[in-house]
Amino acid sequence: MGLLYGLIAVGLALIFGLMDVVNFAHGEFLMIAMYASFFLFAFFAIDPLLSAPLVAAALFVFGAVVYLLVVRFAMRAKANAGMVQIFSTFGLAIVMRGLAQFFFTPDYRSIPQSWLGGKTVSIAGIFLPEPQLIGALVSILAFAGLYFFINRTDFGRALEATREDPGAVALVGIDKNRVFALGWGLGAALVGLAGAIMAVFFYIYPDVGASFALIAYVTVALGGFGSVFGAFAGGIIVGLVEAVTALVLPPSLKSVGIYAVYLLVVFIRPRGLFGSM
Amino acid sequence: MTITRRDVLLGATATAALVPLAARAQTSEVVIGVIYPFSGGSAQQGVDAQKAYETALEVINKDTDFDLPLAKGEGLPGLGGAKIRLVFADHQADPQKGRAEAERLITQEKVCAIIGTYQSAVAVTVSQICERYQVPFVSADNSSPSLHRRGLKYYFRAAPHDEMYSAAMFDFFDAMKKKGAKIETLSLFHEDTIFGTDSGNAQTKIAGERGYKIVTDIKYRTNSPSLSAEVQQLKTANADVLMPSSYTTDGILLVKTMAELGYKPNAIVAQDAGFSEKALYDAVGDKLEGVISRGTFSLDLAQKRPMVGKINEMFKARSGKDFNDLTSRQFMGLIILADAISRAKSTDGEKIRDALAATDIPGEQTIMPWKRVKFDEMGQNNDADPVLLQYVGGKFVTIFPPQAAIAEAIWPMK
Amino acid sequence: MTALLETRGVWQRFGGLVANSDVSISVGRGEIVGLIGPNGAGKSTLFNLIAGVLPPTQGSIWFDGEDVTHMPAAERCQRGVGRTFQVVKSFETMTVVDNVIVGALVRNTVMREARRKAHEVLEFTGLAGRADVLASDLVPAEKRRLEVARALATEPKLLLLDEVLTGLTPTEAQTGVALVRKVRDAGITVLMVEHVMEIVMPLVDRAIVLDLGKVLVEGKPADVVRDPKVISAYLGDRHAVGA
Amino acid sequence: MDKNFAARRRRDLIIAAVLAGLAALAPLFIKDVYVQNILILTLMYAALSQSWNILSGYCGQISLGHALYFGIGAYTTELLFTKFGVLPWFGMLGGGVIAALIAMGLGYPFFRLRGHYFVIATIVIAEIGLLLFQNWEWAGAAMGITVPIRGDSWLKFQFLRTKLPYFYFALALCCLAWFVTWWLEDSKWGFWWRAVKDNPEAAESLGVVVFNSKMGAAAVSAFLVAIGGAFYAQFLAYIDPESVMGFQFSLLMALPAVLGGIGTLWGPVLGAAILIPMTELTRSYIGGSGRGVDLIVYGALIVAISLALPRGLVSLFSRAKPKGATR
Repeated sequence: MGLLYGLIAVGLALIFGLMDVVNFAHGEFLMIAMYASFFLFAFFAIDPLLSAPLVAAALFVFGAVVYLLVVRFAMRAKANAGMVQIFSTFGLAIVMRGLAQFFFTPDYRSIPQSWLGGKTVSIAGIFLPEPQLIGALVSILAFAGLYFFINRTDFGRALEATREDPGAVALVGIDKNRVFALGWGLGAALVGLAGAIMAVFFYIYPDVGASFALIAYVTVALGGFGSVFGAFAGGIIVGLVEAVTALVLPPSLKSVGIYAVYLLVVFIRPRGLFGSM
Repeated sequence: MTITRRDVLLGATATAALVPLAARAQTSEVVIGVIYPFSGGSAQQGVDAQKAYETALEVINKDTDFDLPLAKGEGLPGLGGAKIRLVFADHQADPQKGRAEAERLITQEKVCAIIGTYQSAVAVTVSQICERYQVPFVSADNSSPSLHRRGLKYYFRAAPHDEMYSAAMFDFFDAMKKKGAKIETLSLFHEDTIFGTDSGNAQTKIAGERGYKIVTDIKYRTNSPSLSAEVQQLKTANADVLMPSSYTTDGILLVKTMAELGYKPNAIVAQDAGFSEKALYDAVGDKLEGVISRGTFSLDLAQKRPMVGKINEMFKARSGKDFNDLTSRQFMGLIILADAISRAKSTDGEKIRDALAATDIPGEQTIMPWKRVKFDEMGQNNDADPVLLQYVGGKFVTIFPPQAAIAEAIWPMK
Repeated sequence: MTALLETRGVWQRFGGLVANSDVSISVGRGEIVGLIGPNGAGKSTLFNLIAGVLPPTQGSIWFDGEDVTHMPAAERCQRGVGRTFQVVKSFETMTVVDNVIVGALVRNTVMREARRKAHEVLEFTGLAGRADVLASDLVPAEKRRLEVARALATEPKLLLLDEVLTGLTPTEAQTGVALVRKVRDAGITVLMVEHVMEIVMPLVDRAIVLDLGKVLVEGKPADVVRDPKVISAYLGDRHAVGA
Repeated sequence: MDKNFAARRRRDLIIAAVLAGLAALAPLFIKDVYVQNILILTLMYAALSQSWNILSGYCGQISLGHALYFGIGAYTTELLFTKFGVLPWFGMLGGGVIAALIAMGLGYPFFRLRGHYFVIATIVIAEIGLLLFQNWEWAGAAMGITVPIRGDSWLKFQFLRTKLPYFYFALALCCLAWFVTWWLEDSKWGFWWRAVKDNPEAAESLGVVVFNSKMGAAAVSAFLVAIGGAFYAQFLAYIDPESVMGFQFSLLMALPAVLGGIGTLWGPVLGAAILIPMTELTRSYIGGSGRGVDLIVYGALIVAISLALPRGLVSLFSRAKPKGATR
């Protein structure tokens, strides 16, 4: 579970690291991804595991469009830039929920059967559900891919450079908006991947994003905003803390454990575990 | 997907809500307020409820041949055939909004009674407002036992509450034990809002009285992103019966997580809510073979009372779904309320209240397996017998109490 | 009479890096002292230690006869230390006069008094005409001046100026120099950090040259410029000779 | 000297007095309780947002966890009333004081955090508060607290049907929050806060004890919000953790200020006057369709205003003219 939190969070971390924007519609991106994989399953019987790349691609486009339509303008705000970002993405989240309810109806959906659903592997007496195992695997692959991507490819370097000095990059002939749009696309695609995996064992309805959004923010902040590795580590920590707290405290308080760990970490390290800025 | 048909219906009601003046101009019309969550996390329940009330409306306003109060003939005979009009309002699961909408319905839309609300917390504030304005409130589908114990004069609930439901579950356990089943330990699993807390408290109390041992009592955060840790605890405890009180979302996640972690309890006896939702069974039906849920409604009744099947067909035409425990209560709630208004021969709140208090409808004239509908001084109908239903072969069969049962319980579930 | 400001054997280490080692300087009342040195000499660090941004690793700082080594910046300001920032830090969403009022509030709790004081200081610094402009709308030279005005409004005994003259056009620099003199004439001691010697030398009464975290030379500007150690330090700076 | 400034302050005060006077007369013409209900909520959110604005707008410490103080105000009042029979008026003050103390206690660790780390910490702490109350049996846990109503009483601040006392209380609270802001704006604290928001380091060098400034803002802000919470609890006569401490309250306190103009004197009032009626009306008249259209309209409006008018709606009124302390 921790790795999945990490995967959900990493898109957020990427977008933040790239341009200091916290996307408050992140949970809704996840919701859209889950619907996408649900409909691919329901109409074309494509197993979520197979459709994951499709969903990721769709979300890539979606993320880029959102950037071009909304976030681009939010970043241009001359006053109260932080506020504008928070509330424009927040408003966007509400619109997305409304649209989902409008088009998809508020019915609860779920993918009843998939190759993975409900299978369990038992390793040394510990039961590991297969979807989550695969989810973890995909997460690790995605992290490795992303790491490679940012550090080893031209585009990754362009992202990095744009983040450091947009002005200079413009001189070299890189279009800042294009890079940022691609960054948003990439961030959204990662959420898409997470959504496709989540769809296997989670229910889907317009408000589903809300369950994950806060956890995702905490995960990113715990690891340190802007750090991809931090999001990965944050995810694992959140997963572990959740499991441990549920044993010690009444389960209804298990999120308290996560929140407390977050507070503890930032009190000691105000920039999160791996925050560089 | 059945968007088109719904669109038309929803569009129609939306317009109706927008033009109250034009509608009010019509003669002899009785307006009733319906307060549900139409947006937000539980919007689905609101939308389903709307269909149930529209079905009831059709039965009342049109001439139908059912053995229900008001079915025959058009409209309300007591008010010269006046038609009922429903005004829907959205409370978004927020007690404040519920209260504001109730007040708006009473003062602006001039409703003579209000029915609702799904969420118990909203029922608290809505019923308070109704009390203040002396307008009857029919609590169609709230099951929190504390609701009718607040000394309200204008509060009425025809359906059972969670203590009655829980008592029925334990009656069932007692009966099964006599037949030799081993039922000693219980695991409670309930969510942390008012519904789950109430249900958990009721179950804990009765279990103590009747000598059952609760080995785990897990209260979990509603809409949690993960229930793995909780299910692990349930699995470790491995009680004879798992008793969940969960809404649909958590129910789906619970069942899926149980499957993933390889936990198969001997029996699941659920406190309705999520476990009476079609969506839950659509999602994980195959894993729920043999699950038992409490309820007040059963389609099996159609075998004895054919009208149940016919009305269910009417509802299905609108919603694409069978009646479930919630929608049937909603349907019945409006029928009972309309009957009282007709007998009151008035839209005056106090007269309707008195008529409601005097209600005495025999069980045969409902679509429920109840003995009758008769309210006590707190507005609770104590003759609404709950039933236990078991999910077998893709549908629910009634297994308890014996007089309503059509099949023997399959125990353990697998 | 004791010096207004004194540092006694001050060390500052950042991890393995020694930014200041055993720095002891003093600034007398009514002086204009220039703190100069090549890049990386530890000027800014020393400046921040004096202003109270952080406490030194070792050694003590005395102001007006009092040990202020561990006193936070705000309190030092109340004792009479005013400062500017190398990178200007105006309150961008506030008007020029409001910026200055913030400083004036240290000694005037009554708003009316603080406001009067602020206008006085604006007059003094030649910003009176820009009082109602947003700080973000000022040109860079004006922002520098606003920094000085803000610090002056706190009625300091010692004014710390961090490269206020760097990066200005010659005309602007001249105005700046005149302002510093005016400040001193008003009885305020000035300690100014500058990187470029040429600008400060004519202005200061005394110069202290830092190099590699240590005090290299201290004396009259005319002597300091001619000192071979200073010349080699600056040359060394230019030719990147390793130490 | 600086006549413009003094005139502007006086003008603001006069406008406020006129508006308050008009508002006080409103119930003479508006008899519809539903509309009155909207007015009460509008006034309440204006007051809350004004209070939130002190910490987040003026002092720049963006809090999305003010629901905590709202809930504490509500719970303190009702727990004292239902368990110990303490009159709500005292409970209200008690709640305010407790909230202020908690805000200051939290300030110690919190104010070291910057930017998003701070924002998330505030969300998280309110969430923790919600979970604790949700599980606190003595305080009613999820069942909440129902306030017994036994007829109209000023002493117990409860009224069966009439909304007027609630209306006037909300109006008074709104005026109080406005006046406190107005007064603080041209005070040492007001200047300190704005300095801290713009540049804490520079503020520190000018003798502003940044930490204390933030604490002061947090305490005032929390106190006023808690009074609002206590009012809401009395008004609703029923509270449960979700409905007085949920995240939506933190948001609803911030939104009017953001839409109207954050860190401005008039922003919260203006924002609330537009936002609250709009949300109520969209829900009442199109929310019943169950299709989420109200959400789409509501969300789109937030996006549009925050993008088009980053300084908020007040910027429409004051056309880029140079402004003094009152902005």
